[in-house]
Amino acid sequence: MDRRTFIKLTAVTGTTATLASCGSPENQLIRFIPAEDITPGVATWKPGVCVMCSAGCGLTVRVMDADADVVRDGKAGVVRIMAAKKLEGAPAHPLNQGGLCVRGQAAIQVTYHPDRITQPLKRSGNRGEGRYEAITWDAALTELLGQLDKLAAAGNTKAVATVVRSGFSQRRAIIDEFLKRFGAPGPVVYDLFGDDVLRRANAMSFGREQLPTFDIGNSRHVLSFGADFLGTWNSPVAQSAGYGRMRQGRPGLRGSFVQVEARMSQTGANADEWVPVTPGTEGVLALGLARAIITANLRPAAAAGRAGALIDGWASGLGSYTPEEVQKATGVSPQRLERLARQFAESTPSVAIVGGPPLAHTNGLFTALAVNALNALVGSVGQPGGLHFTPQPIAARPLASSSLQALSVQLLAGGAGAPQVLLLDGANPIFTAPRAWKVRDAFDKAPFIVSFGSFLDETSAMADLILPDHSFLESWVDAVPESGSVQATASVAGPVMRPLYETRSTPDVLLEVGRRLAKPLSPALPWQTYDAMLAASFAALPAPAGGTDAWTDAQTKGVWTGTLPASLTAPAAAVASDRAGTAVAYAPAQFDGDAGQFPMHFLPYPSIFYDGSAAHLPWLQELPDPLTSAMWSSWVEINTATAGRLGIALGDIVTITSSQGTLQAAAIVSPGIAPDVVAMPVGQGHQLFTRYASGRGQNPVELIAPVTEPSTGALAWAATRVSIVKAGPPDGRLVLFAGGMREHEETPDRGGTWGRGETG
Amino acid sequence: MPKWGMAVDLDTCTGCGACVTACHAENNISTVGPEQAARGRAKHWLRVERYWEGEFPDVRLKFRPVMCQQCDAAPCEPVCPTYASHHTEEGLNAQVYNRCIGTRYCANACPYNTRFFDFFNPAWDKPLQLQLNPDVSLREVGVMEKCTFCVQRIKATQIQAAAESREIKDGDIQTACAQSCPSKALVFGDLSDPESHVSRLARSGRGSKLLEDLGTFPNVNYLNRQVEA
Amino acid sequence: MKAVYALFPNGQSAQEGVNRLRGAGLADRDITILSSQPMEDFEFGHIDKKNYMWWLACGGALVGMASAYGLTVLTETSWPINVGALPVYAWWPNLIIIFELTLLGAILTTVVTLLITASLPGRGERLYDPAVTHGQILVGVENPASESVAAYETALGAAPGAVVKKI
Amino acid sequence: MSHPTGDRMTQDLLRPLLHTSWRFWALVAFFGAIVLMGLGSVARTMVLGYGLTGIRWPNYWGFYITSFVFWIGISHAGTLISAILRLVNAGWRRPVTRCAEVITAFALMIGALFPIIHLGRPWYALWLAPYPSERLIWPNFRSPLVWDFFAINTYLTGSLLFLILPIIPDFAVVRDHSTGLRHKIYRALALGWRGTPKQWHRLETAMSIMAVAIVPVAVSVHTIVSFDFSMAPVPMWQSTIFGPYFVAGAIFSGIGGLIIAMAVLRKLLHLEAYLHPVHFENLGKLMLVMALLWGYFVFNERLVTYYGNGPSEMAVFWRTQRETFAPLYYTMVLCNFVLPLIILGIKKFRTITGCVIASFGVVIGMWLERFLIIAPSLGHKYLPYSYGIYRPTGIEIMVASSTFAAMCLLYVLFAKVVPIISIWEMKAGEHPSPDLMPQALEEHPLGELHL
Amino acid sequence: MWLAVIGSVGCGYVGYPTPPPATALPAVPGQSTGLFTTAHASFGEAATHFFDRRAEPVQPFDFPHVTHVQKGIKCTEYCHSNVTTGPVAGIPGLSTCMVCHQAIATEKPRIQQITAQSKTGVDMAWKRVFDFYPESHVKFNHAPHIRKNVECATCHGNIAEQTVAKRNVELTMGYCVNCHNENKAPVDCLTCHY
Repeated sequence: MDRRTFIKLTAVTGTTATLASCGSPENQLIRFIPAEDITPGVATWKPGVCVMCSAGCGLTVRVMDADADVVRDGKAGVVRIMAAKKLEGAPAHPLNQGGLCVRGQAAIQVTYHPDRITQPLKRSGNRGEGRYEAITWDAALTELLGQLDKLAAAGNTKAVATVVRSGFSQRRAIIDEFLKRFGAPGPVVYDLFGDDVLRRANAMSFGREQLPTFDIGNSRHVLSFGADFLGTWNSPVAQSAGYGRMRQGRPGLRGSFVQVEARMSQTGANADEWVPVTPGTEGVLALGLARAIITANLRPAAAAGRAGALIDGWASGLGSYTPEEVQKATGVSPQRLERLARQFAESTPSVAIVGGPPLAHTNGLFTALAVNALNALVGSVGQPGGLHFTPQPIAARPLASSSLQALSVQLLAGGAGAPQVLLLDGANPIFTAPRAWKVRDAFDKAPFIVSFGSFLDETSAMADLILPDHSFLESWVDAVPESGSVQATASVAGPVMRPLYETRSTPDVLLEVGRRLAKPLSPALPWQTYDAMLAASFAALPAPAGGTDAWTDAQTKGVWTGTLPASLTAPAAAVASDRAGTAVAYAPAQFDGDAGQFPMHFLPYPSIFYDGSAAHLPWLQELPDPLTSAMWSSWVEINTATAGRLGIALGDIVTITSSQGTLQAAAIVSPGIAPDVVAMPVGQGHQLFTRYASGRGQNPVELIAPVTEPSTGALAWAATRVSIVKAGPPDGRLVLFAGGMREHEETPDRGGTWGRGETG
Repeated sequence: MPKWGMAVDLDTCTGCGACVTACHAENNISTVGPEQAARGRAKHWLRVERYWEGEFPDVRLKFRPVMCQQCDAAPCEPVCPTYASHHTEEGLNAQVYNRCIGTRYCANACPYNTRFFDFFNPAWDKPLQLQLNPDVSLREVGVMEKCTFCVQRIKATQIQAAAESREIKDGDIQTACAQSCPSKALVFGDLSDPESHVSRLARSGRGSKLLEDLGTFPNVNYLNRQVEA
Repeated sequence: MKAVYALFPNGQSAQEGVNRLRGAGLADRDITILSSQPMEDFEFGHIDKKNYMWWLACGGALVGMASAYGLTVLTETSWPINVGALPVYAWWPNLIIIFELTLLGAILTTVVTLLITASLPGRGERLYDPAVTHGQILVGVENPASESVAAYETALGAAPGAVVKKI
Repeated sequence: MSHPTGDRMTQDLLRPLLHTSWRFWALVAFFGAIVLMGLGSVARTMVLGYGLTGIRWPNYWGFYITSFVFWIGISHAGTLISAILRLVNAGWRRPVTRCAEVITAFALMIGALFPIIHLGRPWYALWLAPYPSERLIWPNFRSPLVWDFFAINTYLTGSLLFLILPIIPDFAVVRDHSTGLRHKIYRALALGWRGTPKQWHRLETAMSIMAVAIVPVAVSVHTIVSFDFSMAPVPMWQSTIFGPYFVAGAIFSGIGGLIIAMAVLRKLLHLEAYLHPVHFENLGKLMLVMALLWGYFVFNERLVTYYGNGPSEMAVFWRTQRETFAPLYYTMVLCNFVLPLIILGIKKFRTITGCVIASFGVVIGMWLERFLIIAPSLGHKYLPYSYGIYRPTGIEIMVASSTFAAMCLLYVLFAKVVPIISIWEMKAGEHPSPDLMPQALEEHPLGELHL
Repeated sequence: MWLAVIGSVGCGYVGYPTPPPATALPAVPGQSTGLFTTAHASFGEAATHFFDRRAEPVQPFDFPHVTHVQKGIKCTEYCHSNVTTGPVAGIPGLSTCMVCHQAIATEKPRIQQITAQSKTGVDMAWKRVFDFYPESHVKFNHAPHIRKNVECATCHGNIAEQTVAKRNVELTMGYCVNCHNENKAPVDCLTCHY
């Protein structure tokens, strides 16, 4: 809110605003008869499911009465509703066990967001411009049906493309089923920080093509390669809960934790030992450790089994990973390597975690396999305190999906083969995909785009038709967590409040479309509604101990958890035959841009906005970043020494250039980053994403080169080189909450340096 | 008569900031926007302080959640000319908004800087106000506000317990921050009950208090981070 | 009213006028002396010097002290509120209040006594002549007994530079 | 220039009251405009919110409290000095006392406004006063702000009476020299003063009693103002030296203000015959003494902090010595110590002009001193994460500077309705003629100030 | 002090640098606008609140409390039942009225009037009679008082004999505190203000 707003709203000092249960005596608006019977001032608690990321944590939602502004047949007035007031972690949920992360806490602002789309919209301006006019649901559905029927009539049902976010749920299953039965290809799952590399690696090492679950709570030693597992990666709340137990949950036993990464993440900040390594060489370090363990006869090489066999030279004792070689590559001294190896092998149960930047290199798969082998070597796979795989119900096997890059190519190619109808659900690829993929131009070529999103962002603003979904608090919602719990888990919850607006639950919309298609789906979708579908899928699950049946129990608890009968469990992934047997060797990571022109490694990392999909929530915008305490802004992190060399001080404006483009942002000088690395949080820099995020900060994705990990085609988002120069003095675009950076002055006689990094 | 207190385990705190957002959600703390935030008006009753130690590559980071320490000898109380800031029998450092005339003296006296002033009337873009918690009053312009140990939760539970004529068990009352903490680094409870979780933590060897030497007698115990031998 | 008085250019002659009036059998309290400044250098300037204002001021101070003590004690004990672990009735801070109100008491009493004893604001019609503030010194008798008026006139007129007036 | 006789005196001193030139209206208009702007700014903040000022977390006091302390300090010029001079019966005080006491009265009024202006909710300022209400709740007598309330009230009441009582005879003078409406007004004001020996005695006794009473009050007031700071556990605030430090500083800045005021009056009202170089010289010497005292206190404060080397204290210390506030800090030292020492220490410079220059320096320096006590400490309290630098905004600068205009305005108006030099006291004291002055000085370096 | 200011400007001291504002967006149809703020609407309102003046509430419909009480309906029975369970007594909406009145006394014209209105979906715009201005930050909870058998009349006066409720008890802080003192109830500020 700018100053003018403040002046406006502080027209007269004092206070009149009153909350629902106090009732405002001056309220002259019409009061409509409430649709539900309401006990004012008394809170009730209902289960919910968090949809902010793919983890699928369980919620307990506090519901209380509130006065909502409504317009009924032309008359503006207020009506008393039961409104969600606060989201808390569900204590009984196996994942988050009562806790909830920042994004989960702030998720409630999604429902009440002032810029939420309240009704079906038809594009009236140019694509991406964001100008729309309101239409009725009938008109909207007719339009969509028209498009689909046209394709069906032309027998070109393949020309429907869908883009969705990662994460699995029955909701997603409905989309998949709809597409399959319509005859369209499976949806494109795009997620900037996607973990396809790790899934593939796990498939090869352990036969499970999914993210691992870490039993950190029972580990004695955790060795993490770049994984921000306490912040944003995988299932952060579950992992944080485990971390808490690992540290202080067991009397007399405190687990230790070593983090290997080039830029200190929020997770790394908690490590007992922080090991900076050259980007792209984490795998080398892992194998260096493995070799040290084997040569010290702490573990037999064979113990690694299949995971080891995948590594080139494993059987022959990893000759090329001698401490000296490792030091050359990674910069970790032999002594330290030795110590880390002993620590890892001796303080069992220990577990190695890999994720994030190390896998975002051209050799990501190798790194993942190396760490897997390390885990296998110390026998932490499937053991308490080790690495597990959450059993997945059969239903949770997503359709094979093509890549976003491919889709973009098809669209740009145009012609008959190109998709004619594009369905968007949740994903914002235009913001999160590298420029070089030309996603915007591609979408611009798509004849007809439908978005089911609740907000106008860079991508949904391309849509010709917007069919807004309910908020996750207004509709049925479910999630099938891929990881985070040793036992199979499925979260589900009914609506906790009535829809505020003229929105419709997307699964229900698809089911209705399916029913109304001229050429019916074959076979037709068996369910009338989303909740019917949920009921059916949960009914199949075994009833929990003491519960009547899985469905009713799940509805009251908000979660089903237990052991899956073999009939329902998805079998181990058949490893891609082309790779089976063939061992993977280390190849130095390839970086875009030549080292002379672009001397620095560019490290975009997920911020508290994750990949930017949460940047529209004011609470998150004003939440001081854990490491920098920055609010409402984006910044560039640079090593103290490097900054000194380049004459860059806190808040200075710097220009960063990569082969893809250039951007300017404020610099934050930090001791917690390697001298040859420049880091920047992803999430800000939206051109169009509600009043809170639009035009705020810079989007580092625009600098990312279209380098991919060859075997999976996943974007290697950490494989870009950049140059950095000072562009000017601080201009106030960097807003910091904190004053000082250090609690104690290291050198008392130089008292003059107290309070370095003053705000303002 | 209970004596409310808190324990903060710096060894399990991961600095994620969930507690901060939970506090905003529970206590109707308004967001002030970038303009005001740049002028140092952002309100965070609970903040996670972070301090760098050492230089690259031997660098460490320290997180420390700081909320109102509910001091027994609170410097903010005697300086208030109108009793807006005073001590309750339950050991809470109360801030009575309607009595506050905005001298801001209490904030100066507070060594922890956990008191925040409302520079403007708070505002919410409709319909964000539907989220506001009716159990917590909205602070208008010109008053001081600060962490209350979620007194509304304490009151609600006490009244409920009285209605059901039962004793309040340890853990019945949780502040929003303690409730939300993923790694359970924050523990709230009754210090007058020697068996309560918080009391047991307070007695642990790692316990210390923030700026203890100022003689404020805080009721928040910080359990120091254990460093590898 | 009736009055007979003379205006003198300076202190000496005024003193002489006063003395002669005394000679004419008038008591000091019946002689009106008006000057535009205190006349410390002359005997007549010391008439009515004696007063008890200091004692009254002290009394006022005591009253102020007592009321301050009462105020603090009563208000703080009527609704005891604990702040910063200070005693409900804290001596040190309250001494400040007591000190201030004590001196306020003294000051106010002084002013009141001044106004009363110096009969300010003046009531009724009294003998006065604007020439006084022009530097003349007025010595005279208010409402003299008619038979002795002549005597006073001569007495006043005898002093050098005296201008005798009568109303 | 010969020694003015009683009548000439009356004429000279009444001239400003009886004849009004266009200059008067020009001044009133000029200062009035600035004051109105200041009031406008205050109203604006009250309506829109305190956020228009520059204060921020954690630095919650700024220009307003600085101005408060500054003006309360200036107020120590008058009553205190004139009271002391009365008690020691320094004859040279006679032309000085009233313009001094006027400064006190107005400076106090202005200063006392600030605690109200700076409130977040000024409309509740009444809650500082002890009055029975249905809420059954009273002010907290343990709060320094309530001490302020009582101290300032006592001081203001005392000073006003101290100023007004000796004016009564002068009102009588004006009464007898004026006609028409003015005559009626002054007759009312003169309370029927006649000038009997009794009245003179009572008046002088009253004045001596009040002189005795007002001195401790004056000292207590600024001590209590210093308590506003030293009672809070803030680095470099919690110091036992603050009481005397503040009092000394107050008198210091007070004399500065007084000298400036006298010089201006002397020029504007052509009072050369009454305000002689000796008065400025004597006050100048007083100020020199205070400058040395001030330097002594600052040295104490700084040295103890520096030697003690407490982390939080040092944080603030370095703020002022080397960092953000260093420019202001050294300006202060220059204005408060170096400048007065050079100008007032060297006899050649101790002229009226010299004294005035030094006084301006002191006034500026003392304003800075107050600011440098407040801003650096509040911005650097203990936990470095919560450090923050205060930056004033236009509104605060406007308000703070408008108070100076307010002072001038009130002074101009006062000089228009009251003889700015006490006529009767001038007459009462044997006024030494200028040509005798030098010798007198040779013998008694401090003129007639028998200390 | 001017030197102070100039000096300040000199070292870039006055005023804060401001971050760039967010870009303006095209309006999307159907999105709610406006701000919810604690600011007073007008000076008049501010003044009335400051002096705690209350206009006599004008009800849309003369609800006869007395008739219902005479019918033997307790205050806390149907209409204000929330008091027993929760903090808020609540003013019953039309739906509550219709619970009984779709059957009872349907022939009466006024009953027919409310029946008609209830069909429009617009509720009675009741004005609160007993309330605190937000400035007072009072968190009053009925339930404990009911449990301690405090008569409704203690704070709400003889509404049982009134038709339209009148505010004939001034709920000042003194009123509450005295009662609390007499009954040994807590007088801790946080009892009511938080």
